[in-house]
Amino acid sequence: MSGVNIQGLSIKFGHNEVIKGLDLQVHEGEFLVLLGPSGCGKSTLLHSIAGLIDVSGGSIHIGGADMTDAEPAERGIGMVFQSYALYPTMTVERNMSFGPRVAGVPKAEIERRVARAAEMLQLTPLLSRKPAQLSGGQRQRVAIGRALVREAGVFLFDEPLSNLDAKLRAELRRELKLLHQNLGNTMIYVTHDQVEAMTLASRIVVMKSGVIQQIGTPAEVYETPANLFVAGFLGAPAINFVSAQVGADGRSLQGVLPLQLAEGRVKAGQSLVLGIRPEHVRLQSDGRWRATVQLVEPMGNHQVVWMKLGEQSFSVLVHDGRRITAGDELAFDIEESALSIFDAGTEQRL
Amino acid sequence: MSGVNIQGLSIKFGHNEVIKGLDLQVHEGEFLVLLGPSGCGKSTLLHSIAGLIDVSGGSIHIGGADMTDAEPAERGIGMVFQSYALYPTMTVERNMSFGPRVAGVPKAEIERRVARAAEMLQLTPLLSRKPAQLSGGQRQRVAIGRALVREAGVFLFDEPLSNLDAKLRAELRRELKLLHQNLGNTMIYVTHDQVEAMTLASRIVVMKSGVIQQIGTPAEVYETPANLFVAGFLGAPAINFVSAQVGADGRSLQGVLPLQLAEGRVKAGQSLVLGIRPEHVRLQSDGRWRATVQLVEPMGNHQVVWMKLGEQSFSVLVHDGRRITAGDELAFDIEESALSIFDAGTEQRL
Amino acid sequence: MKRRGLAAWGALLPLGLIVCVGYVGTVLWTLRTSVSSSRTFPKDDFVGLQQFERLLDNDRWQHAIHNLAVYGVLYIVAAMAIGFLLAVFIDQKVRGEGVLRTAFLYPYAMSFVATGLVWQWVLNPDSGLQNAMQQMGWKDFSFDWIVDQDMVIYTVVIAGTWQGAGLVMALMLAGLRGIDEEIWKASKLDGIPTWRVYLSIVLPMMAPTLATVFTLLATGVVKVFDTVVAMTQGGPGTASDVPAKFIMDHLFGRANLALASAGAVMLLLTVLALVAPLAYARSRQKAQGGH
Amino acid sequence: MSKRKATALWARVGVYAFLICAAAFFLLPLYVMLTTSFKSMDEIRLGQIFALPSSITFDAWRAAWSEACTGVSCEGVRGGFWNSVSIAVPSVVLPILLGAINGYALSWWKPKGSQWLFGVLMLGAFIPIQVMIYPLVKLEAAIGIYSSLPGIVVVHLVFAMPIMTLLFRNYYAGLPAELFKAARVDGGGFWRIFLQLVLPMSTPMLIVAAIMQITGVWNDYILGLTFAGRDNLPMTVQLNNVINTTTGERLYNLNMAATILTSAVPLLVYLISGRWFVRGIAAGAVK
Amino acid sequence: AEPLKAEVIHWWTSGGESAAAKTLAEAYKAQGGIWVDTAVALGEQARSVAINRIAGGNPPTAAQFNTTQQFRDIVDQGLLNNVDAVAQRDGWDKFLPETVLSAIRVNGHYYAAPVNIHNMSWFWFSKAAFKKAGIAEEPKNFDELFAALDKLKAAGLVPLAHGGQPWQDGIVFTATLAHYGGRDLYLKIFRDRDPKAIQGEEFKKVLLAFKKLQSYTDKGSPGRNWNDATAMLISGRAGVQIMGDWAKGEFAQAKQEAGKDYGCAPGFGPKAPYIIQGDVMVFPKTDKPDQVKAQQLLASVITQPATQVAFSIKKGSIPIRTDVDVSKMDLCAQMGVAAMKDKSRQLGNGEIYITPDQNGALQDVLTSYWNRNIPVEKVQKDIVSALRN
Ligand SMILES: Nc1ncnc2c1ncn2[C@@H]1O[C@H](COP(=O)(O)OP(=O)(O)OP(=O)(O)O)[C@@H](O)[C@H]1O
Ligand SMILES: Nc1ncnc2c1ncn2[C@@H]1O[C@H](COP(=O)(O)OP(=O)(O)OP(=O)(O)O)[C@@H](O)[C@H]1O
Ligand SMILES: [Mg+2]
Ligand SMILES: [Mg+2]
Repeated sequence: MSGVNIQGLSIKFGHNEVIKGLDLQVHEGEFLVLLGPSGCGKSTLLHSIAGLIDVSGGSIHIGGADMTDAEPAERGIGMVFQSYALYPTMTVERNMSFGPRVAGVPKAEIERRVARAAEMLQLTPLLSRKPAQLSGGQRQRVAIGRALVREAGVFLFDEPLSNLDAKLRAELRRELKLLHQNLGNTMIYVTHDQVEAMTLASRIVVMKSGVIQQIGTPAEVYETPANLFVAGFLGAPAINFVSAQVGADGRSLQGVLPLQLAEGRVKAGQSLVLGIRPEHVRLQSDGRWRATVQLVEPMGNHQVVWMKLGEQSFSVLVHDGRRITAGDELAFDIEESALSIFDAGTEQRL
Repeated sequence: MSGVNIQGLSIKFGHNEVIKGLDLQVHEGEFLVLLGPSGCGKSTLLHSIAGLIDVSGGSIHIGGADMTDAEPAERGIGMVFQSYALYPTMTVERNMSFGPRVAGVPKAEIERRVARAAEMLQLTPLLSRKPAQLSGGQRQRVAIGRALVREAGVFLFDEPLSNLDAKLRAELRRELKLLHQNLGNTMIYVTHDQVEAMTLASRIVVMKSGVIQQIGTPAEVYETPANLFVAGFLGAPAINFVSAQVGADGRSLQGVLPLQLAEGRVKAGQSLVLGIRPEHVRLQSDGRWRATVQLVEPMGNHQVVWMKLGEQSFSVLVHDGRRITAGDELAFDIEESALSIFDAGTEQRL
Repeated sequence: MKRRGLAAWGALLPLGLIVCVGYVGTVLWTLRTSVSSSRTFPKDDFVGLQQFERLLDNDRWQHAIHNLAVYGVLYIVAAMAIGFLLAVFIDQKVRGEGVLRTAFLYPYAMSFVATGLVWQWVLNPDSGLQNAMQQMGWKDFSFDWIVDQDMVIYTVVIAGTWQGAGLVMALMLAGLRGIDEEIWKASKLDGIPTWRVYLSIVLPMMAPTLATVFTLLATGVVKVFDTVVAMTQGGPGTASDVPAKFIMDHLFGRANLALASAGAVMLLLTVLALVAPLAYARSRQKAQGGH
Repeated sequence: MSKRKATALWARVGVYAFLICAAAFFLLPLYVMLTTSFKSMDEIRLGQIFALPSSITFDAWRAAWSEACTGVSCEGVRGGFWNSVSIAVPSVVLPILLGAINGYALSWWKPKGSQWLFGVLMLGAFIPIQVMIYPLVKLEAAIGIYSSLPGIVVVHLVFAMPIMTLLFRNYYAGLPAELFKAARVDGGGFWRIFLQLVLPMSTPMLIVAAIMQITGVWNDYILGLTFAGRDNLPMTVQLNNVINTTTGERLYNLNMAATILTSAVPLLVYLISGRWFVRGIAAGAVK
Repeated sequence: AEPLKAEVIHWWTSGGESAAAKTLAEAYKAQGGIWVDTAVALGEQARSVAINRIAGGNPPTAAQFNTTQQFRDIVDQGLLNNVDAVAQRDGWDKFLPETVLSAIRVNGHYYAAPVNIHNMSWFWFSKAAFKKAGIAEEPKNFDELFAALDKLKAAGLVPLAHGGQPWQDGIVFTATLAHYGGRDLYLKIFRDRDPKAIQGEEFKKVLLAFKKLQSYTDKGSPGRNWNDATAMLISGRAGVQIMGDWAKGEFAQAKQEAGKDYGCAPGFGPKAPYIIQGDVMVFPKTDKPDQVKAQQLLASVITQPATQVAFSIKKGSIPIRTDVDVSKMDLCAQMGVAAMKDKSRQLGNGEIYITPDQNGALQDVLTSYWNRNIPVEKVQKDIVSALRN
């Protein structure tokens, strides 16, 4: 079992620097989730950890040893490719068993591993099919299976559940978590699903354009985002941003949401952006502010209410089944303790 | 603009019948979402509507005309493939403009459409790249763009947003909805994301193993699932199923959740399965039942509490930030009006 | 569906014409000629299967067919193996790829009339390799296959492979470069040794290329002629004779069109007998589903 | 780490060692040809084929190119050069194009019954071409193109068809089928898909096909001789007149020089073809 | 008047042959024609081109051919113009050897103009090798030949330089049959194809002698070109070669002189048969008056004495007529012309009597026999069936 230590990593495609001097320490046995917008370099980072692309600078240590130039096979890594990369001429069973077979794992052991992975991934009836005869989600599961049977020290998962239905995804999420708990290997996991990120991660890394924005536990990243980008990136529906100006007293805020802050947090005259998550807004008749409902999105177990606050939209999460319709004027209040405050210029958290 | 009318459709791969006598009427201008577990035949259905695979039985009418054997190009469809199928030798721009160019759309118009789609999909800086130089999510967006510029009467989208981050996904979801409202074309949309399904669909079709289980509005499907499968398939966290036996009086239920039902709904001695969505369980000190907490999953804006009820796990959605830890014994109650009742034998809703 | 077929058939029209007129036509003509008594010119009399009887009676023909089998198997195996190896090694991002590729391919560009002569010299025990080695002090070195009745066909294999392996390499190289890079990455991660990747993953993925190469070589084998003529003239004696040389001898020098046609027909029938079961098996497999 | 580098180095050494050994084997006959071409006939008669020439003379090369007698005229092999070019250009381009179209139609569109056409064609590839010459002469005479440039081009087309078609058919069969589907949804017709999608993806095969076809046509002798007509005789006719004889004397130095000179064009093509052997032409197409 | 254009297909493509062809072209030009040259290497090839062009309706004016049975085939098909007019005017009957006449005359018509005469079974001796082996005189009969070969062998030289290609094996056979078996047996075999003679004791002796010659060849002989064998004589590595008169060209190339550096003999003794093989020109059928005129002019030019001498000097053959000035010709050629003067020595090459097919089948049998150990009786039987078809 081994941690991964990345220092000053930079990767270029031609002139396009995709990873820019990235430092990252993944602890042994950690479940690290990579989050970031499409094209920010997550897959590239995984590929470089696996040794599949040449780095243009920096170093990668795995389990304490410098692996910057090591062969992928030497790194003790299992990986699920975003594009699956299944062996098209082999059956599902062969796809999964090929690696261990070559590695000389005893036959019985291979069979056991494949059977277990297939069972877990619900692939058992498909073991003798070729990839071309599978549906998208089935292919993805084969890709997961192929990585799992390797029982490597470090697993790299690149959006492994993106093409699965919610139910299966939930099951596999649980299985992966169990697996991780049992084996104790290091996991680096790319996902776009925030539920996945929240439930699986011991820490979350948020990236943007090849640069790490914040590293922290799910709660830290969600509740105390380091900057505007992280705040806006996490959470669905997204956090509400409201501009505000600090008054002369250095406490009271001017703008559409006048508030009083604790002393010393901000400077007089400073331009701020307030981040308010929709679930921290309460619709209550004695609320301090009022706004008009623009749109209501029913979501099954909750509804999202979009209100007009000044010039901008403001979303509120409502959990009770009360009927709200567009045009209603409602009073609301916010939980000030959960408020995030950012400097409008540097976009950093204050 | 055109509706799609499918009758008695069946499709076989070798001996494997993937679609089994399927009837489906998609109204003009409707936004139909296909849901179903991995491998149930969603992609196959889309491909057959597009005319890309030979059907072994049944008919497909588009806009009133029999299109069962028509060329794909004649059907007036735009499609996003689950596997993207980008033209590898063409730039992003050419990938998108190929269709309209073939159709002889004037140059200026093509440019306008491509520019608009690229803008919407945030692809503008990538227009001159080849697919091999794109990230997974970028490729997926090109695939969407290629379909959009066709401005066809029927759009077939096969998990078009699966590889995008939540933020972009939310934006695109909104854009697609707007687009649909403006153009009024028919959409058939496969997704595994229930939020997508709920927010976009005018109707949802739930499939299983090539057979339609239920068709209805999102609310119908979510609140009154036609059978156990549909109930279990929708909702995250999943619905709780509890077995029960109707007592001799034909009203009172025996089992871990003793309840009284309205008269006439069930027969004495009948075996039932009760479906209770986690959000319909309230933790309240005066609750009728008690159970021990097994596991708490914090989800950012809510938490999922897993409790032990008899032998099985039972999930509860908790929206306030109260601290709950494993081992607590809590009282709860359920909203009986939202209860789904199924026959344990036929698995159908009662 | 119907329109779809129409466009494709339209495009296949020239091919259809070529097949019907060029191939079916000439095959029928050859068939007709083979049952006549034509000499320098085709005659339209009918002599039954007389030519075929003579053919089957002919030692030289029998021997030629036997040689063809030996040559065919060895040549195809050797050319494919060497061609594949060369392609694999050239594909290792080596320097001077262009020069190496040309070095392996140039034999294919040279008229075999001259290169065959060079091979004849090189293999000749008096002037060639054997002599050179013995002069260099390697007294026991002996390599005189080309003058040996039983071994001469193997020298034809050597020269044929030398000539054909380059082309195989080019084809294989094109096939290799078509393999998705991601597959390579996946197999690297799986820790599969390179040779094993080639053998178990790349080679199966190149099945269409292999089929092309095989067919190409097989047609070359059946028609092999220049190589033998330039190197051995079918000798010593008729030891390295091949059917095409037999046919050509009768077509031109011996002015026996009918017998030559009968030879061609026999050759074609042999191929058909080898190919038909294969094609049948494949079509059955397809009909039963799967791909 | 250093051990790793060492093994990598050894692997590298192994690769080059293999390639160099193989190249040596392949180049041995060329060495003999070259040294022979620089020797005088007196020296050649000594039968020391591996010996370096005692004194290098370019006479044979000069003679081969422009002086050797090949009948009444004494122009060396250069005489037919432009004829060869004018035969080669259409006889290379047309079969490749037609082969690509056929392969594409056969592998992607698969019209009903086309597999039979292909089967017969492939069988035809096994007929020795010499057998087909006489009926083809009659045929071309009947339609009036015998002994002309179109006549030889058509013959090359006929004989190239099996291999060219096979080459492209199998190549296209290996491309992701989803692309075809996408193109059809995009409304591309047969030709549009071919020209704009398929052809650009064909470069490696186009190059292989070009290598084969240029070599075949450029080196062809018997067909050119029979079908091209007296005014279009290709270079190889001169080459064969230089090097082939039963009872005439043989000037080996001249033969070798003439042979190498004649193959210069295909050799040049081989040398420059490399940059089109591109890697991963379909990369990024499908997941 | 317009010069008469004549396109001629021929296979005189090597250096000496080209020079010879040029003498024809020049002579033709001098007499008012234009020679359009279509040279195609190798007889078989050139003949098949000519035949294909005739079949395709695009015949040349004239084409080189051999006086074999195949020639009779195309005559029978009515594909040739005759040159009776020229033959009568120039009086071919008077100066052409009977063997040649009978070859070109079919049903009383002359269908070809003879160009030259080759003898394909000369014996060549290397003086240097003979000296090394201590042989004082060139052999005068077959027994002496064997004795000389033995001595050469003893001296560690290659006794018989031979190129092991079927047609060369055939030449050795022809020479053995004519000079060891004799004229009568030769005709019985080739002309009469007499099974009794073939199965007879006399012929068996010929076959054994033929096979014995094989034992004097070196190990590297199979597949060798004839000129490589000649080179062995030139360099003194080998003593004897049996080959056609064109071998002179190789000696000349190496600046060796007949009588001084090498010896030649068309056979043994003053009565030895002289085997005739002729190149001829045939004239494909045409109605165009210009072409017919060109054909007749060509036929006439070719057979004129001056053309004949000029041609033969370059070609290494001998003229078709004996009424010519031989002083400019080399020693061997003079020997040939002298032999030709004696009508009783003239003997046709085998191909004149049998069809190419039979000839080929015979060659197959002989080359197998030469290269393998086959009982001579079986060979006799095989020859019977080869010549029967
Ligand atoms: N070529 C084929 N041969 C045999 N079976 C196939 C073939 N293609 C698909 N299938 C099977 O058909 C079923 C339906 O496939 P389809 O791709 O329609 O599923 P899907 O609903 O789109 O699944 P997913 O959500 O995983 O993409 C699957 O079980 C799959 O294994
Ligand atoms: N071969 C290449 N040449 C040039 N640019 C490339 C190449 N491959 C990737 N890129 C670019 O590098 C950036 C990072 O790509 P990467 O695949 O790592 O993104 P990602 O974070 O995995 O995105 P996604 O979530 O969409 O998969 C992208 O902007 C992409 O366009
Ligand atoms: Mg990615
Ligand atoms: Mg699918």
